[in-house]
Amino acid sequence: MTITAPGTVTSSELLSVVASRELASRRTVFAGIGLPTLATELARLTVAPRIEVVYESGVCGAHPSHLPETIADAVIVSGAEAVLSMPALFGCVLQGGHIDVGFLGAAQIDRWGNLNTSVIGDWENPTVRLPGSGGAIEVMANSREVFVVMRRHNPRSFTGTLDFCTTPGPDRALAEGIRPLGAGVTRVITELGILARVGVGEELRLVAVHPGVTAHQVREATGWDLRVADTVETVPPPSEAELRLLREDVDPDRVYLR
Amino acid sequence: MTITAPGTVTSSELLSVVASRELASRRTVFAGIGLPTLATELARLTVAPRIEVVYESGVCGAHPSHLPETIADAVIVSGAEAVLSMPALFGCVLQGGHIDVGFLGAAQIDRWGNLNTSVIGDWENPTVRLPGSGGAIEVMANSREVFVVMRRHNPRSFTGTLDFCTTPGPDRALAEGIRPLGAGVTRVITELGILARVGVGEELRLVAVHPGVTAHQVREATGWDLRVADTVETVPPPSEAELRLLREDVDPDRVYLR
Amino acid sequence: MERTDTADGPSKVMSMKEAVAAFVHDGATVSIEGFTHLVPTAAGHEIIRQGRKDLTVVRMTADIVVDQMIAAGCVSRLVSSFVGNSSAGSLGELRRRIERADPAPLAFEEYSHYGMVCRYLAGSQRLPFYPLRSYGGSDLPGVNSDLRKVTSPYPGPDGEPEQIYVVPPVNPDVTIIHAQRADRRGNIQIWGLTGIQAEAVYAADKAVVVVEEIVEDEVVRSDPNRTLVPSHAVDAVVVCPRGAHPSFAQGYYDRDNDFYRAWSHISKDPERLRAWLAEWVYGTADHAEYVDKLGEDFWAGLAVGEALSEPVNYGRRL
Amino acid sequence: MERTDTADGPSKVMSMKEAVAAFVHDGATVSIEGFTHLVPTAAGHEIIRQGRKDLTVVRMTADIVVDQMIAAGCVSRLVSSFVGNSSAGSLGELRRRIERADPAPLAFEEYSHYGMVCRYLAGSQRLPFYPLRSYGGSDLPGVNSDLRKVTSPYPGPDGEPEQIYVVPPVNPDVTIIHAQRADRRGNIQIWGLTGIQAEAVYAADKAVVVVEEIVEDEVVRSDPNRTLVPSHAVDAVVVCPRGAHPSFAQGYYDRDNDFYRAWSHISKDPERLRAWLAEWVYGTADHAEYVDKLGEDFWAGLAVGEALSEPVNYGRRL
Repeated sequence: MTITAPGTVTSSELLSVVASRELASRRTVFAGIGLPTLATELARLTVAPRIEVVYESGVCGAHPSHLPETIADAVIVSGAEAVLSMPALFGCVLQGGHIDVGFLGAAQIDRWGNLNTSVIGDWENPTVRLPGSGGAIEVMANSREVFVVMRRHNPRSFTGTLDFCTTPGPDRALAEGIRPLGAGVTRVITELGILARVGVGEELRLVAVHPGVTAHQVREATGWDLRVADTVETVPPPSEAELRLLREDVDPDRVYLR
Repeated sequence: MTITAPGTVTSSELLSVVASRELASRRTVFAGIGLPTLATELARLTVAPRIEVVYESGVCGAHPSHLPETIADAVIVSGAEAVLSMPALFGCVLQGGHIDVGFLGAAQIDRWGNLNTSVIGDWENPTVRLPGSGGAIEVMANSREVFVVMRRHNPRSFTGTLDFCTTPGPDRALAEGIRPLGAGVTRVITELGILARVGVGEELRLVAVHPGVTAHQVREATGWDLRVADTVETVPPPSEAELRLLREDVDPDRVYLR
Repeated sequence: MERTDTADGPSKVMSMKEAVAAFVHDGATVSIEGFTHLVPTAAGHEIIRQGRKDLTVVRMTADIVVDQMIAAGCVSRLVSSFVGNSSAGSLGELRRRIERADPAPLAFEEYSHYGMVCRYLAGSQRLPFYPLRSYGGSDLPGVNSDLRKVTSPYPGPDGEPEQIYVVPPVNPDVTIIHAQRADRRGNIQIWGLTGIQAEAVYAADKAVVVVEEIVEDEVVRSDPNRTLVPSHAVDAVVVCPRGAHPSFAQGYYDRDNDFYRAWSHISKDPERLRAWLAEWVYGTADHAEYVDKLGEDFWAGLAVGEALSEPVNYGRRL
Repeated sequence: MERTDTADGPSKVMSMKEAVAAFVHDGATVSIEGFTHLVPTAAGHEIIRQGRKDLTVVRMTADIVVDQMIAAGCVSRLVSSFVGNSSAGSLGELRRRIERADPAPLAFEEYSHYGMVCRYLAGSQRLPFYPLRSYGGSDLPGVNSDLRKVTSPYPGPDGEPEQIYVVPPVNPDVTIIHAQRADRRGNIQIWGLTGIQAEAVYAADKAVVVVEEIVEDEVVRSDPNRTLVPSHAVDAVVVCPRGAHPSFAQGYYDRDNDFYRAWSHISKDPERLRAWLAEWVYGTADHAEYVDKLGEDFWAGLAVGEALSEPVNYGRRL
């Protein structure tokens, strides 16, 4: 557990707060465990009081007594509004088009928001075997938009060429004649700032930096020739109110606020 | 309600008893309401003690307190072993291949065991609009064999040419290149006797007659040139034990023993 | 009525009048599901009262409520897999329409039960089609051009290419179902026969759920597996006790088998059918009046006993 | 053990040893399901004890039990959509096999979660394929030739022909799942997360269900909607309390999150992994010994509270 000095904001806190703000006005979120949990729970207390988290495990409308440790934790089942089978969850809820925002992570992301979670190296003989898609391919194809939260922003993760495209954005799908439902990745939130794109045909662009970070630094940390918005905003630092809610109400035991 | 003189056997009783005997050694039966209910319940008390009835409404392992009035009667739900959704019932149980015998009725049947339950006359401008398939098309395509119980045996119902083929047997399906799971209709039980076929490529043949009925009579009552087995058995009349069970235990209120 | 918003979101509770006015429009495709159990009859009657026209009704078992809606002039097209009065006889109005276009024709799309189930599965899962092992050799594809075939990209059991029939999705403008209970925000719980209701709701653009009763959030949340449809898929919750009559609601009231038998006679005679609608639908302001008119003695005849489920433990770590 | 036949049919209750011996054969395709909840770990351990070889394991979330079975030399092929130790780290043995063929290669078929779900749906419904709106633009079809495309026979939203990916059915020789309770004939009740267990059972030729407890028929029949798998689809019922550890059983015991974290370290070191198997699997005669070895204090740490479902009424007419 990290002991946080008053006034110091950890990377987890920063990413959670920034991601929570992006959830304003969103209704249904498909979230994994960790930073997405923190972001969503904080959003519920701030910008999106009626947000509903849908978990890959089948839980809708969770009312957890503790911060869940996995997407299938018993604490999200007890007292939930509904628990669905996986065919219903993936078929009706996700593929059916009921998810506004899906949260995804990745080992590698490219300029179009395509993701690799399968291998580093060659698929047949990988240097590192990663866990694979899980439900990521379906979250990307069927959510209206996807947010990616990446702790590390460096050229190996933000790469010009994926070692393997596990989870394609809509541009790759359309090139194959398959029409996905949503816009793909619209926000990438990192320790350096925020990349954004609106939808098909558009690359990720740098739209905001954290205080003290320059556009040049972000471009250096990115493995492709990153486009920069005409006006790059500075992300307002986490407010006292946001930090207090996050630290005292959302994750008082610092399960994910590492 | 029919008042039955002792010693007199009604047509419903006869058909139920004969059908029940055919269920010997069968495990799972997909049954509608009426004569199939009587036949199955009697078989449970005689030749097939462990028979399981699966109802189109989703009920498996019913333990009804009363004889059900519909396939969705509350009395088959209370105390049942399982109630499934219709996708599970039709998809996993029926199409999945778990049904040994399906019971079907029809307005018209032809020599191959193809059935019409849609229209008398032309489909676009019918003389009589019948209820349609219900689940019959699926029962025929996916049960290992199908029993048909028909009260009336006459050339209009046993027809050379169906006005419309709602529910095809496997011969018609194979002619179109579609391979059904089961054998189609293997038994037709009527007030005159029993027609049977083994499977693909074979017509229905007269294999048994009720006492006092001749093969000639059955051929006259059939709208096609009915083949007759080399040896036509005489159906043993309902035994006292069978009748007692049927009248006293299965349907004491004579709900279906009209 | 319970219109108060809850801590977790807005109440979706509204009156039947409001729900039908808001979500059932002239010319709409309306799915009405409930397989013998939980037939949303009261909703059908309110559609009749409000005089909706030119509806396409999608319903696996087109039964009494559909015959009534057709007789009231609400329906121009029917999509169904069973057009009959259960095992109790015929639907007089439907047969006159189809057999003699009397007093007007009715367009009819004929399916089998599983064909309809698969249309809802495709609709709810946003699939372009759903495959099923039926229809080979049937005359139905000859009269329903939406029954089509696909060649599997995997070899069949004999190593040769394999063909299979498929059905297209159905995506109604609105689906109406009846349920035993819900919370105010529309988490819907059903037990006993659950049929195709969940998929019919997910397939639709809007969903209206009529319930026997609203319960507190804690009741629903004590048993989340019992929630057949989560609130995110529901647009209106209408409280309408006994709203499934003459169908039944397991644990609430039994099926009115006498009325099913009576309907074959009522519907056979157009005059009698009109008189029935005049008295029981147009002549009642809402379903509460219809229920009162039947009288308490009548309802006592449909009373059910008690057969409570054993509880299960959803407990989590301490 | 409860081996008595019941009035309605034969008991399917048998020991884990008997069930694995009867239904899991060398070279078989074995599906092991349970999505984080109700992972049939004890069954995996018995497969290890009996020294099964050359298995094809089908499992959406290949996690600790799969890593253990691979390490014990039981598995030659894996079909999965997530090969990781939940969010707690890596599977050491699996990574050594795939990254370095150390000590032997492992054939791997990679899917996404819904791809696996659809394979079970196709398998359970006896369909030649199942369509899904995934995989367009992914590199997965390039390394998995079973991901194929079909052209819909209905025009797409733009009026042009529409293509969609499909997956083939999976039909395991045997599916093994863990459940909270069953009756002696194998009517299986599960609550909390139900995952893909029902479809995995229906897709299989044989099904073994491990349960926390056998209950009387009346308990099951008091709540037939809770039966996830009816007895006609089940071949063996194995009573094995705490048999899902380190996974959890809602209402029975919590997840052992510490062990998940520990496994990343244990499995990273082949020596340590072998020692762990020697002590906890080969060194225990059965799961009862494993449970005893962990000790009552340990189990007290995974205890759960009580959160009982409110009953519903299944009452029928009087």
